[in-house]
Amino acid sequence: MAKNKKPTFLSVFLNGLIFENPTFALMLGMCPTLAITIAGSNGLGMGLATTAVLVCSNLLISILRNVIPDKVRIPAFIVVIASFVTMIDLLLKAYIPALSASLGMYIPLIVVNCIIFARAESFAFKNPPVLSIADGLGMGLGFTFAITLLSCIRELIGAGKLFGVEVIRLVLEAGTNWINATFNLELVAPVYQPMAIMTQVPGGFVTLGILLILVNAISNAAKKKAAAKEVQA
Amino acid sequence: MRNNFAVASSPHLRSKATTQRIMLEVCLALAPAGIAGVILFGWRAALLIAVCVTTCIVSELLWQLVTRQKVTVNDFSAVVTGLLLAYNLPASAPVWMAVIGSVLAIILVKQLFGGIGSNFMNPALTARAVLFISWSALMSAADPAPISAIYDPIANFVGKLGAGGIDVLSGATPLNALNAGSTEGLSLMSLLMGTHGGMLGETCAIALIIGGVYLCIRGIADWRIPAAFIGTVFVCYFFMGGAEMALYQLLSGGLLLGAFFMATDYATSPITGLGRVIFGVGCGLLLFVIRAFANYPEGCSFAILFMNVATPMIDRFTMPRPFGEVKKHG
Amino acid sequence: MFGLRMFPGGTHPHERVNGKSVNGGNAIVDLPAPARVVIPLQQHIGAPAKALVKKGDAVLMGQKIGEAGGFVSAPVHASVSGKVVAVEEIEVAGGARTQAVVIENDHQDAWVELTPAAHPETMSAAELQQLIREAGIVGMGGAGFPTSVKLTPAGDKVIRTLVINGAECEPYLTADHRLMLEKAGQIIDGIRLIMLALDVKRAIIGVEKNKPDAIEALRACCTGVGGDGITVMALPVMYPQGGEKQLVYATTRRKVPAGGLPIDVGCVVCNVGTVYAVQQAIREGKPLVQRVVTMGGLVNNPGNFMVRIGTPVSALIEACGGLQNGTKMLISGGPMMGASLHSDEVPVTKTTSGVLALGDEAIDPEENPCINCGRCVKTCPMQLVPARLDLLVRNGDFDQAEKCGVLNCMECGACTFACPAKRLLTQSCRHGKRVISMRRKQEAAKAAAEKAKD
Amino acid sequence: MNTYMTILIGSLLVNNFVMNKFLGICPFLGVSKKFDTALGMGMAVTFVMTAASFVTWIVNEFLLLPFDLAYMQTIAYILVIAVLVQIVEMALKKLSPSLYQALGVYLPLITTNCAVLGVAILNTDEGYNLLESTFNGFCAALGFTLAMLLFACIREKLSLAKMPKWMDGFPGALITAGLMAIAFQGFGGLI
Repeated sequence: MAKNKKPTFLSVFLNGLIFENPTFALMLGMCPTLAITIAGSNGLGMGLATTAVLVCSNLLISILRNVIPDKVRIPAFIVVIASFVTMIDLLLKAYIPALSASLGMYIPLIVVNCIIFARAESFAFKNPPVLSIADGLGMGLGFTFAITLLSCIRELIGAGKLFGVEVIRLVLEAGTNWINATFNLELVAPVYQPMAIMTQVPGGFVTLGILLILVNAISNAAKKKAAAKEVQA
Repeated sequence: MRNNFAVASSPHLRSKATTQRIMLEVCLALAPAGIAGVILFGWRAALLIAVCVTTCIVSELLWQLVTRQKVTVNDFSAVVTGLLLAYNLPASAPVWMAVIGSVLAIILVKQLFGGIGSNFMNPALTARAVLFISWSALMSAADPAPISAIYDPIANFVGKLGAGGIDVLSGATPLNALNAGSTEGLSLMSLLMGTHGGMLGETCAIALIIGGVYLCIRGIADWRIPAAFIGTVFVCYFFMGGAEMALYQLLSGGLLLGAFFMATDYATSPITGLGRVIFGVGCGLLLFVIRAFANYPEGCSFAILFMNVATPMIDRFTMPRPFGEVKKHG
Repeated sequence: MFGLRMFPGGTHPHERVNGKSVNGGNAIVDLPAPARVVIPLQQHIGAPAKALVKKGDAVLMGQKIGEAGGFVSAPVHASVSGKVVAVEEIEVAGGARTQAVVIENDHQDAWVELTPAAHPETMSAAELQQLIREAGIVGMGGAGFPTSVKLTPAGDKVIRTLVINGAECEPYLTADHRLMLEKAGQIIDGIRLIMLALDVKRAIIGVEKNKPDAIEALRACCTGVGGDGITVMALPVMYPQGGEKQLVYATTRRKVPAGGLPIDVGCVVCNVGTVYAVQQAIREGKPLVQRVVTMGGLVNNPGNFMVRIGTPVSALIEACGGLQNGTKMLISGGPMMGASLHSDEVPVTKTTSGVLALGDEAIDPEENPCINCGRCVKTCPMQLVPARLDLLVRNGDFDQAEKCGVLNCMECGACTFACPAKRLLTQSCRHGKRVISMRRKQEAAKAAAEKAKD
Repeated sequence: MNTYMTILIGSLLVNNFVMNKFLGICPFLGVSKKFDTALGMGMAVTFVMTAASFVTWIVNEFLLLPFDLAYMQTIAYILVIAVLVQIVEMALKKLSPSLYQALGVYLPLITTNCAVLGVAILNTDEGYNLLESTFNGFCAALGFTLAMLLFACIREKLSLAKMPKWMDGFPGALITAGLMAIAFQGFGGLI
């Protein structure tokens, strides 16, 4: 789609967000994707923190791309990324201590999140700053979207909540009340028994696996459709 | 002159054994334990068994229809899975849990990996573990179902053969007491007859032994696995607490059910004799470690599951040398 | 049973043969020579024989009509007297095509001049080997390896024991059983002659213990005629007891090395049928022109027949009163390792130990997924893991299959027989072996071509 | 002695890096298709993690803490690890070419293996001493290798099975890992 055209801010951004989504298409950054996605807020927080680091590191590396010698680029990337991660870490500790506590050691581990490294190596080091920001934003938000989605699924089934709100209980109660009111019954609302394994390790692996199957199915269907269209044209 | 004879590659003779027959015989061997469960725990046990078996069959059928595969429900493997899962539930388990467990066992553990023979973990056990981790309170056997009036006389009769009569049924699995180091309130007779708390198919040791020995004698289950498994557990507990303790441990919890029926699951145990011995010993050691030191009072399912995971590795390292092949090193 | 000597693995295919089809009691009957015989020039392993006759030639019974085409080869003789009507290509058991001499029978049964050895005891080993070679004798158990080659020890290999295969482990087949019973004296005599040709002092006859009468008959002859050094050993009934390596292990407790031959552990294995042919060749001067064939399965009167080489299978079926309804398959050999016949015009050869008519039970049932039960591992006499080899071959991973020992497979069929999922395990292994040996040949050819370039 | 037993069981089974802490997932999923590559990766990781635990403890104790630079922990550790991997790579090349042949390809990947940085941070958080840190690094790496080898064997077996096509690659690997993790749950509370 964007292959033949010159890359623009928007095309690069969308590429990261959708077509080359770091989680679903590139399979990068699996550790945080699986480890912290037990609550929607965790996913969102981790995603935004990673986005921030990604945008900053992409920008800086893109600016410095003609200064950094090719041979020492890897250590240079590491220093740049680690500095930003440290900043974010300290900022979170100071201003959102609850999130910082629940993400724990996975914040410093953003350093070794391969998304950031991979984008620095394969995009920011070769492209101008504006495009690099677009790439960072797109990739970061794509990652945020993916892990927030995963978090929400796991939180909903595993704890019956969404972003800490007991959604299922509320829905069940409201539904029962409505039925009771409409049909003049006195039913007791069923109690949702959260499936705790979803918030544990096996749940993480399996949910992501099933999500990937679905995403692949959708993208394959889309590709087939596109191919069919091309044939028609 | 006749020119139309069928042509095929040798051999031209086949044994009578079929997958279907094997699975049917496993069902048959499982029957005594199920009947005992129904007698001991009442109609809820029968209900759970029916629900599990039906759900397993239906989910396998639907899955194979939806994914347009050959329908193989007639091989009875789904029935075996359903029975085993039901036997691993407390009689008090809610029906929806049985349904979820059965669907997970068939779809997630078995069919996603290619169906019968391709799964690397025992479907029933994995499903049980998922239920156990998710809803541990509902999965503990502390609260057995009320015994319905229909079965009361029989249950009473069986109960009186045991030590404490029917009241024992309301107790938790004997492992809780055993692991705390006491055999108080337990008798070997009650353990054998199954008149104590536990999962609905695991309490009656006699029924399990009858079924298990039948499987071993018929050559359907390899005797090496239960022998190595039970033997290892016995030895471990013998050195820990003496012969009596060891005997009580053998007859309590899911050990017999696991050793005879679940550890011997073909797809998830090694294919060679040596591998099967290693597998059995590994199960026994892990069961001992988990029962004695870990959170869960019942280590059987996790011990077998872990050895399931290790099975491909065991298979890899126990490949027999072809007849006449000389050892290359040493 | 554990007291008896056993090889690892094995199975019991007899369980599928109902009593009616077992014709152990039927004595050997001479089958009248047919109006025309078709004698393939390749009835053995090795180079095909070269035709010595052409269309129109008159031949006598026992006349050499094809001479050995190389060291590993065997001559072919006319099994009737009469006129050569054609030398043409025909199809033999297993579907291979080969040249064959077609002879119109004049029903005279006029023998060529026979030259029996007067005093074989005084002859040298080499002279005896030459007699056996000229008689066109090959392994009659089914493999068809030229016997004279087997009896000529290569290099520094020392032969200590002659092992005689009287196991007859294939279900249905009783040809060897009857032969041992009716020609026990000749067989023991033959064994002594082969012992002379090999210059060995010890011979062991391995017989499955479900043939007590044959064991008895052989033992009686051993002591009577002075068969020093000959032992008759009762072996457990277990398929494939008649496999070369299994038999050597069961009788001598020696393991033939993987990829090796019995001679590597100082043994030579001969079938009882071969021994009988050797005895006939040396004592009577008769070349190999007939053999005992079991006709069994879905025929009205199953039995054992002394059949001229080259007789079409249809003549044999006719002698048994025809096929029963429901016959789906014709097998040359036993049901476990025999080749299926497309047509009943295929001739009986030196290696045809039996012809079986089988019904629906012989048609391959539908395959199911492997359930990992391990029955194939338990039965494999070569201690392989057929289920794994099957998967590897089907996935095209021949290198891994070779590493797992697929080349050791002797295609005995025990795994396929035992498999409850009805998988074609032996067939997979056979395919794997074929592909691997083809690749090796290609590689060798390539290497040779490159060498030639340099 | 008890501490070490706890560390051994804890890091090997109970808190297995892959099966319980989600550390080192990328190599776990990426290089586990064949047993041999999994073994190579496992050995390389074991080597680096043990060494990294040792060195980062020294860096923390004698550099970061005395100069009040604890907030520089992340940067310091990751640099130490990167340098360490480089040194190990060069040393292996010189000292044992055969080992380098076996492990060389995996070494560059290890810098961004979060298990290495993870174990360093964990050691600091737990307040282990030098020996405990090193031992913990070694055990955690062994746990990683164990999980990896088990997984590789399962994948080799599954590659011969008739899995649905859409289970190929990552989805299948993830679900397989998920089921494996269930088995590892049984060790909960062992220490």
